[in-house]
Amino acid sequence: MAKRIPNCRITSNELVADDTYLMQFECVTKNATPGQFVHLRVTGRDDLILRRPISINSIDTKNNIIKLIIQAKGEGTKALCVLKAGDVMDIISPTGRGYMLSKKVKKAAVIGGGIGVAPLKYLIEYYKNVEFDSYLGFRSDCYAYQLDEFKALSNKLYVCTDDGTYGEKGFVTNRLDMNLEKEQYDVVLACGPKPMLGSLKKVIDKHKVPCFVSLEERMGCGIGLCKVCVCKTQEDGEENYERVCLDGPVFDINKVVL
Amino acid sequence: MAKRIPNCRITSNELVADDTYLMQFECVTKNATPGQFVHLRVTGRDDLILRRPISINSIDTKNNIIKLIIQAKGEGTKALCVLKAGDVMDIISPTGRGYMLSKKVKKAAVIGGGIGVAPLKYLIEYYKNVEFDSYLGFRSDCYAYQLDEFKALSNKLYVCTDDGTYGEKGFVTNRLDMNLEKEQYDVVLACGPKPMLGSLKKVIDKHKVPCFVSLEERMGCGIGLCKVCVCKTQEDGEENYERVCLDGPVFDINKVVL
Amino acid sequence: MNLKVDICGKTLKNPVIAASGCFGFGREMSIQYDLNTLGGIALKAVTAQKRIGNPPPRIAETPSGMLNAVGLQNSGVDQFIVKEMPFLDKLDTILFANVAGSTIEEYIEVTEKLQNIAVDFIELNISCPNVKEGGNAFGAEPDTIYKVVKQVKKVSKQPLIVKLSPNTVDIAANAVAAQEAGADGISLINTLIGMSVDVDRKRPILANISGGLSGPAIKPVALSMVYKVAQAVSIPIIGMGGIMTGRDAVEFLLCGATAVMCGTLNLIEPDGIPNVIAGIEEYMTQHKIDDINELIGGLIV
Amino acid sequence: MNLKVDICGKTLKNPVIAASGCFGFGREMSIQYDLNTLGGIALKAVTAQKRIGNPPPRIAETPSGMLNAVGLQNSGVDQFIVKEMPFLDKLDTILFANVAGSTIEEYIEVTEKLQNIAVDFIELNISCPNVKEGGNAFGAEPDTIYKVVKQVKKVSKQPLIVKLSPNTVDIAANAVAAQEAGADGISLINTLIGMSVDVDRKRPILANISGGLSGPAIKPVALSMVYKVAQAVSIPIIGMGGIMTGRDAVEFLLCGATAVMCGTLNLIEPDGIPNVIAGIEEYMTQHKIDDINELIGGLIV
Ligand SMILES: Cc1cc2nc3c(=O)[nH]c(=O)nc-3n(C[C@H](O)[C@H](O)[C@H](O)COP(=O)(O)OP(=O)(O)OC[C@H]3O[C@@H](n4cnc5c(N)ncnc54)[C@H](O)[C@@H]3O)c2cc1C
Ligand SMILES: Cc1cc2nc3c(=O)[nH]c(=O)nc-3n(C[C@H](O)[C@H](O)[C@H](O)COP(=O)(O)OP(=O)(O)OC[C@H]3O[C@@H](n4cnc5c(N)ncnc54)[C@H](O)[C@@H]3O)c2cc1C
Ligand SMILES: Cc1cc2nc3c(=O)[nH]c(=O)nc-3n(C[C@H](O)[C@H](O)[C@H](O)COP(=O)(O)O)c2cc1C
Ligand SMILES: Cc1cc2nc3c(=O)[nH]c(=O)nc-3n(C[C@H](O)[C@H](O)[C@H](O)COP(=O)(O)O)c2cc1C
Ligand code: FES
Ligand code: FES
Repeated sequence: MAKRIPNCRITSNELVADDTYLMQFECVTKNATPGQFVHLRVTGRDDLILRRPISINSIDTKNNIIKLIIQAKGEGTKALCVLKAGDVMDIISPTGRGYMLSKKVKKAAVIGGGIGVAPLKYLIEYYKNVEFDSYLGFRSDCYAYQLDEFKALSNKLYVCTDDGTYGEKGFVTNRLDMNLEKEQYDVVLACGPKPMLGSLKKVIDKHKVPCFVSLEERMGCGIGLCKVCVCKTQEDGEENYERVCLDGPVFDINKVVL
Repeated sequence: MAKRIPNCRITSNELVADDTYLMQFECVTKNATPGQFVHLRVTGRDDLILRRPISINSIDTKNNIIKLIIQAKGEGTKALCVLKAGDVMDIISPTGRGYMLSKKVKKAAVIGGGIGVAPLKYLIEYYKNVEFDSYLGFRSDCYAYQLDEFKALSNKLYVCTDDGTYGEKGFVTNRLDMNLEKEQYDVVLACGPKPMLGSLKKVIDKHKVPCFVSLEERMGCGIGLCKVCVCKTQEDGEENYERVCLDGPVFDINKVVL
Repeated sequence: MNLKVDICGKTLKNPVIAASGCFGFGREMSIQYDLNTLGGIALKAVTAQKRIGNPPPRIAETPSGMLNAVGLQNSGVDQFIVKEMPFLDKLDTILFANVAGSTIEEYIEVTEKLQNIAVDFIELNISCPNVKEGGNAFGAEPDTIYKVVKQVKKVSKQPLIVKLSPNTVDIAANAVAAQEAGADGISLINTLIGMSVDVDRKRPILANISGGLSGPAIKPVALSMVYKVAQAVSIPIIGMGGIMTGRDAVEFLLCGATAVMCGTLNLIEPDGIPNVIAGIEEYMTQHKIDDINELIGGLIV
Repeated sequence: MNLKVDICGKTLKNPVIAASGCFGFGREMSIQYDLNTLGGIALKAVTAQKRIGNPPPRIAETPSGMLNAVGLQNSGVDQFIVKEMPFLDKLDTILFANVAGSTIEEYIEVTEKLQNIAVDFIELNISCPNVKEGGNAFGAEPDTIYKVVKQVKKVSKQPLIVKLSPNTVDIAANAVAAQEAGADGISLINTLIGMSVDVDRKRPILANISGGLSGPAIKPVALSMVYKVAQAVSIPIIGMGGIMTGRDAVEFLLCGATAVMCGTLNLIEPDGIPNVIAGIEEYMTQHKIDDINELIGGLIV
């Protein structure tokens, strides 16, 4: 259950790519599923009243350490990224409905873009019995992170950069599209920016693979109260707005309107 | 001239009495007169938009260190009091019209109450050729600070506490009243809460000594722009509101309506 | 120590109520703490028909505040009764059904449907800034307020609390109009109309362009309006706008509110309202106040 | 890079103007930086006679904002001309004389006296919330706005900027009324009415009980009103409310303001306005914008 912990102690926070930090903090979070997120508030910044949703990148259950990958973008994430070991922050953890794989899944693809790569690491760590191929896209070499970990955890690893400074040049959805001509995946699990998910949708439509995507939306409560975080869904011809924070962030790609 | 220095480095901040801190920070402030104040903002606390006026307690001109005595009262002063060596704050320094003594003054009394004692220390340090008797009032022993320094700098030192836990029991204005029966001062210089200044006024009226008081009022700019910080003055029968920040904080006791 | 307050003959355990739209229908929060510790719950607005609401983004952060443009997303009053009331029926706290609409007829229809339901109060939301018709259009001027309140009052067995908009000239006149039309209480303030721009994308942050401003930023406006309304009407007032702590709540009580609502607080701190209640108790202990009713309207001016 | 903007045929070096009441008559700030770097200065309000203003405390801090209740303290228009104009005459920046009053006659009297003075604009302050008569009473509704603007316009050779209050129902209607009465421009927003309570003393913090809310807290309200007015009128708009940075200023320009004013900023940072101007330049460089006029009304909706 999502629980507020007002004084979470940060144990380390280090730069792992341009504007990108790996933050670790102490927190007893049991049973968090991959794709779930923590909802963070910077202690003392009373002008920034809203929390920031950040996906779980990894959990060290033995030492009760949660790892996050945070990109310094606006005021809140910038304030989070300058926090140091010993500082505290105010969190709600864990929240959201993550990637839930049935026992039948033996082989899967994870596909992520940019900061959307972060939750996929916890995903492939978590489902130890599934064989994962990882497809990771970054704008450029300097924004890539945790490639060694992904290499170690994946069956195959494909990395694309928009500018070709690392791995293949181009979009990672194209690589998946090509591979799906021969590869068989029981499911494709994705996280990334809207345009990437849009391209992915076309690929999935073409190859008819089950696919679940994690969405991003601006949030309030993060626990389902306020209905500000919605995405458009379509089922049986009926359009609706569902809550990304509680009904998602992970949705069946065929249900959401991208 | 009052100048903004957005990144003043704090060199130390220590508890000197209950809820009362001696803060030292690096700042090149030349020609500050006693009674002038610095106008402080807590860096990063964007919800607290106003600065806090704090009197100069002492200046170490050789090392460019300003000393302040800050009482942790509300949100802003509490945030200032937890700052540590190495932290920065945003200041305007120095501002206001301080105590200005003519060359003729040979012997003077300073009288302060509570946190109003703080500026008097810079005053008696500054006017080295004047002989000062110091009258200091505190609520209780545990709120008293810098008594050793005052002892060293004063001709005579009188300390009163409301509850008698240190020095004489009672109000320091009474002690002054009694002493004025025999002592001759060229001028009395005061700083303290409104009720104390009200009692002082009666004492001064009775003994007819020149007297200057430093007033407190809620402030905006601190440099004379906004006219929010006013006190009522009376001259030639005409009432007016004058700015505590620029026309004061030090006023002739006969000019202000207390 | 007595924290109980009375509104229209109904007793609230304490004066802290969850504000409408920030607490859903209680279910999600019920796993965080025991809802029976609340003074009351104002439920999410219901309309006659299902509404899907505005497209996202529906929220933007502003200095010490936030904008929302949910746009009254709800499943309609019938579904509310079927789906939400069974859960709510089991609660032992005071319930405010928040009624919204685009026309006077819609307000009446929804209120009528709520007549045989165990909600303690009808809260007439004539102040939602996030829908094109209705909402603020009804709530801004005395004459329209009078009209809609008069009509709805006729069909409502439950006491009628009228929720007023701050986007107006003279809040006291609006409150008086509601009182004259038969309102049993006033709740205020709903959100101020605001906007926020992403300068890099040169676009408004909200898909709806503008939204409702709430949170600490609006507390001074809310307090001033509560104070003015308290001078003008004799019916009870429920104050809200930016309450984050027990001391914030006490500010509203001193200005004349009999109870308070907390909205945005719930979006930030799931344990916010229990902390506000504890904060009020702490204040009362410090100031040696035994009965919270001593605080109501106790401002010394 | 061009930062120049044009208002009623007068060219401002850049679109950043010091807002009235937060810059005195310029003198105190002139020791901080060269006032000729400003787009303009809106002077402190002047009235027909000397006013001593409200008793202190006149200021209170609120979350990301502040309340003030100065109450138009000034020495009267005659003293203004004698004591302040000699200094102001030497400046090479655009001057806005802010005219306040309790009656239409007073607005006319003050404006008439300013006719032979080298101020570029008259800014008609019909929106001060801190005086009992006049001020907000004139500025809240279209009909009273129309009346006072019409009368003052008759006596004013200088272009007339009407400063509107946000404490209203329909800001666009108010702006249209001002335009129809002959206003040459609109400035907005003045402060929202607010209040703040010291719970320990059980008293309002301001001696005046309520005051005007300004600063970052009100920026969303200001932006929304500027945007609405820009859709409704054809005369230039000067936007303000909570501007602290160049990017804040750009938000207002995108919403349709030709220039902006900064008030509260000066109370916090004596070097605030120069930093805002620099911030606008930085934004333009980043976004490869050569002429600031491209930004005005450039919001993509
Ligand atoms: C379920 C989920 C998981 C996420 N996981 C990660 C992650 O692992 N690592 C990471 O770096 N980022 C992640 N994000 C994005 C991250 O939440 C935003 O980048 C961040 O909130 C931006 O805050 P800011 O203070 O930098 O920006 P500001 O512009 O100052 O934020 C203002 C407000 O807008 C919201 N906001 C702005 N941009 C976004 C956005 N892209 N998505 C959601 N809200 C936004 C903020 O939360 C805040 O409420 C995730 C988002 C969601 C919804
Ligand atoms: C000229 C002058 C010199 C001062 N010198 C000292 C000093 O040397 N040491 C010291 O501890 N205090 C001093 N004070 C008082 C000090 O400024 C206030 O205690 C402080 O501003 C309170 O801020 P806060 O954040 O604790 O309270 P809050 O209640 O959070 O403050 C809110 C607002 O009210 C103002 N405010 C509240 N109380 C006061 C007050 N008593 N006087 C002025 N403004 C107030 C704050 O500045 C702020 O703008 C001085 C005041 C003045 C005017
Ligand atoms: C996300 C959100 C949704 C809201 N929905 C409603 C609503 O459905 N009905 C209503 O009367 N008020 C609604 N409000 C207004 C709040 O009930 C409250 O009046 C306002 O937010 C001010 O209080 P606060 O500052 O404590 O949030 C909503 C506010 C928010 C933030
Ligand atoms: C201390 C103070 C005094 C003010 N005095 C005046 C005034 O005399 N005339 C006027 O038109 N506006 C006055 N205002 C309003 C400002 O000019 C401005 O409209 C408002 O503060 C919003 O802008 P801001 O958030 O940048 O301060 C005053 C504002 C403050 C804070
Ligand atoms: S953020 Fe509140 S419902 Fe999702
Ligand atoms: S604080 Fe602005 S004039 Fe004194």
